[in-house]
Amino acid sequence: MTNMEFIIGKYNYWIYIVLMMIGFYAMIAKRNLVKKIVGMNIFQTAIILFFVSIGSKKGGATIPIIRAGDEAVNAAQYINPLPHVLMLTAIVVMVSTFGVAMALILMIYRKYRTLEEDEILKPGAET
Amino acid sequence: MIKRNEDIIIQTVTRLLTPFVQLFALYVIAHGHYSPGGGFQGGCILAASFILMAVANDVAFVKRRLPERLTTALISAGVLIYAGIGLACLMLGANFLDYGILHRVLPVDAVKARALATLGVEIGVGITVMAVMVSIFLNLLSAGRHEEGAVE
Amino acid sequence: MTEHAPVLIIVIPLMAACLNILLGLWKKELSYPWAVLVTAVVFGLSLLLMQTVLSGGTVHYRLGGWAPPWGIEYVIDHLNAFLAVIVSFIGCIVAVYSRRSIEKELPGKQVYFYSIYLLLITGLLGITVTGDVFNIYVFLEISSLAGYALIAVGDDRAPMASFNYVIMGTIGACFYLLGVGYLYMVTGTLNMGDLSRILPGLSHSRVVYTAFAFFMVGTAIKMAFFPLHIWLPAAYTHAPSAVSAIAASTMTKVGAYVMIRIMYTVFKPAFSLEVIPMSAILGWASAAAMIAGSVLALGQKDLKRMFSFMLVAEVGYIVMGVSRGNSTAFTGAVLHILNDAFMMACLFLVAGAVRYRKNARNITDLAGLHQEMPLTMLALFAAALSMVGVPPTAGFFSKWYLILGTIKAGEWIFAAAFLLSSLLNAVMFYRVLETVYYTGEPTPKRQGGSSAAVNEVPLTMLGPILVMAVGVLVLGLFSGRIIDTVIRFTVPEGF
Amino acid sequence: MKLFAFLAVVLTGAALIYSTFDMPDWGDTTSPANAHVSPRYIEQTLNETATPNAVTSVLADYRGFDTLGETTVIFTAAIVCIMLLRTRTDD
Repeated sequence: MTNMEFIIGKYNYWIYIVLMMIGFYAMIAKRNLVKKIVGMNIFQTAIILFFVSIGSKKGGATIPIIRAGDEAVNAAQYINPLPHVLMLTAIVVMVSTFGVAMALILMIYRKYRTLEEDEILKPGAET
Repeated sequence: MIKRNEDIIIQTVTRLLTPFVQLFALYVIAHGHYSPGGGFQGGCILAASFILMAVANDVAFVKRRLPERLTTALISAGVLIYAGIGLACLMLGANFLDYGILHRVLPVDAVKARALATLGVEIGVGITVMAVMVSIFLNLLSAGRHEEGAVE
Repeated sequence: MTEHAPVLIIVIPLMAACLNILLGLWKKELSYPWAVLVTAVVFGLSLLLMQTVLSGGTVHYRLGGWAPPWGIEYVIDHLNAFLAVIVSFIGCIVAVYSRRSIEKELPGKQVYFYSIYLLLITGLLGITVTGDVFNIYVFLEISSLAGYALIAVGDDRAPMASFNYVIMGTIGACFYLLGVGYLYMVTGTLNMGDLSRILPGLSHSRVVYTAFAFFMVGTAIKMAFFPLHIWLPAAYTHAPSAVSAIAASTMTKVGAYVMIRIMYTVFKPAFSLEVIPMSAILGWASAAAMIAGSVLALGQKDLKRMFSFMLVAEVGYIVMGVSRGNSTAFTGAVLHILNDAFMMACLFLVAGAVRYRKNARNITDLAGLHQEMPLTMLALFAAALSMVGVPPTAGFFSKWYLILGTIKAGEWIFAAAFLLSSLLNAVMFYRVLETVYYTGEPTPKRQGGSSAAVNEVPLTMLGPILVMAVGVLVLGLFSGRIIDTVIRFTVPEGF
Repeated sequence: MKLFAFLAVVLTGAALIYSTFDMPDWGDTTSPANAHVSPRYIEQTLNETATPNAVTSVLADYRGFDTLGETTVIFTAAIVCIMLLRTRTDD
């Protein structure tokens, strides 16, 4: 295997890792609550990219909708549906977590009138 | 502060567009067997049509067409449809969600019964997703105070 | 009906949560009896399931009728049934308890509270019965979302505590999902049985190592294992009382269950403990958890916060037992899951009762309460004895097995950590009980007769507290039988 | 805190990059993920469920219980938002 083939075979994973680490860093290092949520979304999107790239097949495979009239269906002609199904579920979970986190942020904003963690954690910040 | 939007162009275009968006949403739900689509995607598009109304007019405009009690009922109704189809299979003597057994009550064979039950399930998912998205959006938009539709 | 029990214990609370919303649109008062009824039915069904497993061995249930690697399969062996019984029992008792405290702490939101409560039970039970790694993720998220919400409706600082829990919990769940993805990539399956057949042949793949590491970190966050426990004390301190009790006693235990499943069912003990030096890593981390949890608890003034840090120590106990790699320690760990669920529920229910009656949160506010709330304080006393490990309470037996297990593994230093942690617990509870029984002036009312001063919490709260306290004592007496009939079969092969 | 976060990110990233060297290539038709369980979904979806779209048939039929869980997740999210945000509760 030449170096070029190696890179072409793996670069999708490296891209998703970089994306995921950007989100991960934002989640644990940023002090603004909305930025944390943005980081969470990037993180989850990276996971979705990873799963979907597991299911891809090179060599002319198309979306997994069986064309009418095919007698013997060859699995190599259609990409793998399972990661897509798992990710549909994961997207819904992601949306739900996002909604709940936004509701919490609204609650916090009502109470403290700020979204900076440092100001919230100051004693006596509640209004 | 979100004020009631009085822009006539936006309101008219929204009014014209909404039925087509909703029709397309129903198509996406119903045609999920043969093309990309399904309950979640269709439900999201359906919810988008209501969210478009809320953005172009105000919260009260949507609430007149989709009262809060109805939204809350639809949220649970969708899940109940899904779980109910599963329970129906169980009542007929098969395992939970084993749709094949439904051919006893539907006028089709076991394989076609699976496709029909899948459609029923997608409709349930679509109803729930639509109601959930509208409900979450309205609650976030108005910070829980639906009446005035204003953010502090 | 019996053969459908595995799925009914999930579907009944799920549908009940939806119906509860519809009922709430009509009559709000019905949601409490409805929740109690449903949790009681679920408890009955899980007992039935336990009975089936005890008499007929492992139960397999194919959802949708599809054969395992293609469809989702429920596999219920002794460990699953054991966890399901614990979760549904505590769920039922806390549901009974919640009535008055929720009326006081969350006026006007009972309908939504009980729906989310039922969904929490659904999620936790869903994790315990499934045999599919992705299905665990879905139900993990149901229970987590319900948990975030229930914690956020607590006192003033609860939303912020809950937000930190959302961030940590999502990292945990995503790491778990990433682990699932990595395993799927190299095996092509999501079924636990299928995975355990394929994985031994792949034990030198770097992908499998990484997947294992991500599973461990993800479940460690979910079960608040030291040093990833930072979200737990604030969350459980500020949550409503009933929520603290159910969350503290079941959510961490279900996390521990997932860890056991991943380590010993999906991966084999030979891989988890030998190929990767997991035994040493988890051993030292749990020793640190035990000591740090107890020391930090010693420094707290807030009652619930103190119990939360003790919970961190208790999670350390369980993981220590799980990771020793011998049957004695494992037996102790599984027994401790049961005992700790009862002890923690009892402690947090007592804290909730004190808060309900006296509006008090701190240990100093307990002064002289044995006159006013004698039975509640007796329950606290029983739970305290069990936490310290005084025979014949339940805590003694599980600690005994855990310590024997560490000695059997030749790790005296971990046995010493157990003893030190128990000693710290003893100091801590001595302080609490001294405050309760020996400080504080006699209340002035007492002159009018000793019974006038008694001001116990309402029966719906007192009953559950006493059930838990009696449970702590009775489980100790029956621990030999529990081990013989159930726990003996949960020990993984190869120990 | 920033330094700790950076270290955590670098460590996690390094572990992930380390594992990519043993991964199947992108788009490999014969990788286990594409060869073990999923071919049946593609080949049998028409015969077993009469649904040409394999994603729909896996979503709602083969792994229908996951989708029930997914619907429950989003149901939970809606109830949570109503409980946390809705100010007027006596409707």
